[in-house]
Amino acid sequence: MIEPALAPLDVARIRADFPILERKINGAPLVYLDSAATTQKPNVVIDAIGNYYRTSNANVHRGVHSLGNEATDAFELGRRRVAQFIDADPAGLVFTRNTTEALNLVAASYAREMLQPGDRIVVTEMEHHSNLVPWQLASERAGLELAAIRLQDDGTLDMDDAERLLKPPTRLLSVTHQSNVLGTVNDLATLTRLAHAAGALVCVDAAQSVPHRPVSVRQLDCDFLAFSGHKMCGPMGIGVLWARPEPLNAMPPFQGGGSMILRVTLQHSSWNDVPHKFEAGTPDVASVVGLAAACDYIDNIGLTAICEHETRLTKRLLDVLTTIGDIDIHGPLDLTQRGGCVSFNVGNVHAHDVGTILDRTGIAVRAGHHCCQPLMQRLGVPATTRASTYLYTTPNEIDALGEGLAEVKRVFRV
Amino acid sequence: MIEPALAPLDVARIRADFPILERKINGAPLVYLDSAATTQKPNVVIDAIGNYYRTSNANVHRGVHSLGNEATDAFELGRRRVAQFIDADPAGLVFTRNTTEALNLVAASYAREMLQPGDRIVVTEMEHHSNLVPWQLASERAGLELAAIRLQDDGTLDMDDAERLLKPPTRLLSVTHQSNVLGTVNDLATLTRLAHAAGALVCVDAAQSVPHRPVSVRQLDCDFLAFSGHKMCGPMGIGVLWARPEPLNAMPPFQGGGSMILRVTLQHSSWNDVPHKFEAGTPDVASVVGLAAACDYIDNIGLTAICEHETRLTKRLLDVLTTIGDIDIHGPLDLTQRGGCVSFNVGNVHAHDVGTILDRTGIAVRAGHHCCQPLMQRLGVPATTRASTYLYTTPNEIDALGEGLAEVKRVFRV
Amino acid sequence: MVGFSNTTPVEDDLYREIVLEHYSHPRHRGELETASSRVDATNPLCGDELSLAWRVEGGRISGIAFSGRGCSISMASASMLCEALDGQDMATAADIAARFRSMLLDKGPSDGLGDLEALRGVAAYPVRIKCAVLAWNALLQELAGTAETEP
Amino acid sequence: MVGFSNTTPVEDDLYREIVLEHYSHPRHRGELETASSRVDATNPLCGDELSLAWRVEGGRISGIAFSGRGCSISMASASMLCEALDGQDMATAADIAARFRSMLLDKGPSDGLGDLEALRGVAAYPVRIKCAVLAWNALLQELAGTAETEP
Ligand SMILES: Cc1ncc(COP(=O)(O)O)c(C=O)c1O
Ligand SMILES: Cc1ncc(COP(=O)(O)O)c(C=O)c1O
Repeated sequence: MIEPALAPLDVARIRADFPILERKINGAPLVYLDSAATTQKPNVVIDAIGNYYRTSNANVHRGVHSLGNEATDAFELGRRRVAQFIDADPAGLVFTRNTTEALNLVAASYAREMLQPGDRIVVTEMEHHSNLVPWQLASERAGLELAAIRLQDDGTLDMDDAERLLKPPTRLLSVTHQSNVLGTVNDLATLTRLAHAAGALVCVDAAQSVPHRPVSVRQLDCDFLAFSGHKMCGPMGIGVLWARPEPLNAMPPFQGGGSMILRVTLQHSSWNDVPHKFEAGTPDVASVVGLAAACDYIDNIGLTAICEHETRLTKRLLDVLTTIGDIDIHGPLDLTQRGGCVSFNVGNVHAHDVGTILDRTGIAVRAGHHCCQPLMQRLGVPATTRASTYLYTTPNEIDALGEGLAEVKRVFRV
Repeated sequence: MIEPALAPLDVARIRADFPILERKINGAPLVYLDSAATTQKPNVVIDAIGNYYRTSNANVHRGVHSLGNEATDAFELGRRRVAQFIDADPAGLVFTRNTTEALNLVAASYAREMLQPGDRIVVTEMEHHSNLVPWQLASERAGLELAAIRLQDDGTLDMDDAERLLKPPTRLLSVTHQSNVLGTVNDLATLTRLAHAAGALVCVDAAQSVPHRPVSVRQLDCDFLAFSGHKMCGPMGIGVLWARPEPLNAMPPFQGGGSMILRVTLQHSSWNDVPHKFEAGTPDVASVVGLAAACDYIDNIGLTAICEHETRLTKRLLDVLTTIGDIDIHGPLDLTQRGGCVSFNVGNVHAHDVGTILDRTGIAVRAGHHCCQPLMQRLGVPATTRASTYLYTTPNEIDALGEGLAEVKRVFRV
Repeated sequence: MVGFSNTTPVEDDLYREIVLEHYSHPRHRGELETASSRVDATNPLCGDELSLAWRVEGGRISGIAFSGRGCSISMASASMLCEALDGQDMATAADIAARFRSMLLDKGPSDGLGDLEALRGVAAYPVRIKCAVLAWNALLQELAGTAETEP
Repeated sequence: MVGFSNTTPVEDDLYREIVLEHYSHPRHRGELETASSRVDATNPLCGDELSLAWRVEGGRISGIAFSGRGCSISMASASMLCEALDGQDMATAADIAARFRSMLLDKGPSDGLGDLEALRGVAAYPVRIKCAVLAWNALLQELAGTAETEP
């Protein structure tokens, strides 16, 4: 049975929801191909933040007055809405600043506090610094071993190496769902099976997957999952750690302060229930409200449709890059193995020069190490140029990128 | 020479800047006397956030494209603006989520990592849980001693006890500038002199002072200072840790991830310069922009004028409470020793009942332990009612509170 | 004269006479030395603290008491709980508890709840509902726990 | 024909001929075994890495070289730096560095800067200024350090 293809996105209508897309950059219309770094925000999200401050702003969980109650309701409804977005129980959903903080929370309260010297943590060669440095800090301080699953030349993980490493004394695998450089979507089903069979927990860096494809923590069967609001049409300053109840209940607090306590004396304290135990101090209620609005916005359009749209764009992007010539594409070319974020190098032109020339005609791409220095070393390049798409990206913008790259070749005589 | 009194604030004009103040609560106009928990936001702050998302949103510190550059400029200009607000060098200004995270940063990266077993940390009996629990966590984990300066019955610190405790092996004093329950403004000059003479550093919880009176870290001569944007007309989700360069440079990172690194390999990393070393992951640029707008807004009105306004309101509030009778006021009555936040109990009516009755006529006060359980124990009450003022508070609102409290007495036959 | 003259104040919808009466003169307050069940409940955000203890003999509650401190609603509710459940068989006790919760959380009917009906007004004060159900939740939790461990 | 015919492209304001020429054929690239000063510079956010080494004899730079990798602007700037400073006395070297920085950061005059003037266009690209001044900042930092430790 063939799945009926979804109707293509009405991108023109979607674009009208994003006021920044009307901007001109250096006299040209903005072509925003940097959504993997942060996405733009639709009016409904911007307005949700403003409306919260204009009508219901108060501190939460602490008061008997009506505004405090409205703010608390908005906050906890937001928690439920975001949990629903990843098919999770809200009791396991902890709000953090971003993916980075979510991963640091697991590294500090689980790896550093609950693992034993000699235990091993496994990551991969394609990890973002945010899914590497926290484990380095925890490993150094708690005497843990840190190992990385090797990458194959096609930009996918070496599953033999995974099998070798996902054995005792491995206690935790922390792996990205989708690479922010290569676009590779990792085979989490196999990795999770191997890790769990070895008695290790699985932490998923979902910063690049939750915004772009349907993600269910129940189906993934992972133990921890981290992502950022700002990469999914939501506000900056809000991220999520979801965790299964067993590790979450057992873990000691991450930060101490208001809201996370049950009873406090000058010398000792006891802790509130999860998820509150991990949310110290005044939370960013406005951003939670904004993130819930982003979930509504995305779900109204449909993640499956968004994912199909991005696949079509990625196909066009790969075609354009191949047609131009003298371009090294990093990461898999098979569209079933990747998402809509493509890194490449133009001849031996430095990525910054590529980025600057593109910016002169309004095209925003990322150029640099993308917070993946070990991956750059593995690829043997100092930096790459990365173009990344989202629901508001049009085929014309991909073509504009092609023209810009032709100009790069002209200027640098590649 | 008598200081010329400043012109009183034009509160009617100020109130027009705060859209939420037009709200009705249970049919009555909102009387917001809970600014110590979080303040309301003027249009300029709400609009600054919206405008950022509508025109310049991008990730920072990572790109060569124009939007990325605009966002980075906005972020770093925001840092300079906020540093100026507390008379500080921006290189020592670290953005955090809130006061709580700022204090946890010092507890984790300074106390836990740099102090030795047996070293002593000193706090006070009036601290907010956010300035107590982080030190408990660090002390337990690093074998430190934790002691608290006693409170006198008038709600001020026992300076003899301070002198006794601020001796070796004390290495750090962490103290609130202004109590969020008692309103007490502590004598930081003396405390800092004693601590520094003993070779201890001084960390100031300025959550309740920076929003309400001019604060200069140079004049305070402290080593660390923490505060929250949401308590000073700014957005939620953004706070500040300022620190002197010596401890800040010496401290290991707090969280690992993007932006805080210099060079990363799979096994080891080195760190970026301060303040970036302490800012892992995508920061909340929009909230920094909003906080900078809040600094402008407050400075345009003038902190000295705001402080005088609050002093006048506090005088009226203390008079009203005294006139009503059967009310226990906690904290100093001398206006030179306190700020505009007053806690009290009405007969033996529970604070929640007080809060509920006031809320029925639109009056929002806080009722509970105010995240100060040890102080509640010291005061011998389970909870207090707290009324707190800000630049938009009017004398009429104080009078409305008085009427509400008379109704409390009537219902409960006090 | 009910609801007619405006010189007689209409009764407060939340702080009904009978609620305030239970608050100032709580029934069954104290310790129950011979308790067969005992349970603590706290509301960490408010600071309410409550202990409930009861004795079951021949399938009936033959003694019940509470102690603790908190707001008028949580204390009056605990006092009324003790009065309503003392002497009841366990099935009836559980049924009353379920109907009381339903009255507050789902605005369900209050028939046959007696004095407890006086707490109906709390339903209009969302933040106070957790005060009113504090003792009841503790009771139901303990009953559920007992039910599970007994065959 | 300058600026006249639109068949001859106007020179790129950033990637001037001479800049690209220094980038593809850098001068003084390599190691300087007999260096008296050596300094490293990195731009962590871009990944640019650069080493600069020079030898001072009789108050003059008698040899200078750079190595490293980075974008065209940082590499061309380092190449031009070496060419401009080789053989200069220390005061002149510092003066050229200061004027180069001023040209980019304060849009100051470029008289007498020779080839370096070709980098003036960078001033219009704020994010790239740090690429252009990378080698120069390293040099000035080292000179300042030396000045402080020498009487
Ligand atoms: C795969 C991946 N992990 C982690 C992060 C870190 O996200 P944030 O900066 O929002 O913490 C990013 C984005 O920067 C990412 O792409
Ligand atoms: C004195 C004091 N310290 C710390 C805090 C904690 O602030 P935040 O919740 O913004 O981290 C507060 C406010 O809640 C406070 O009043």
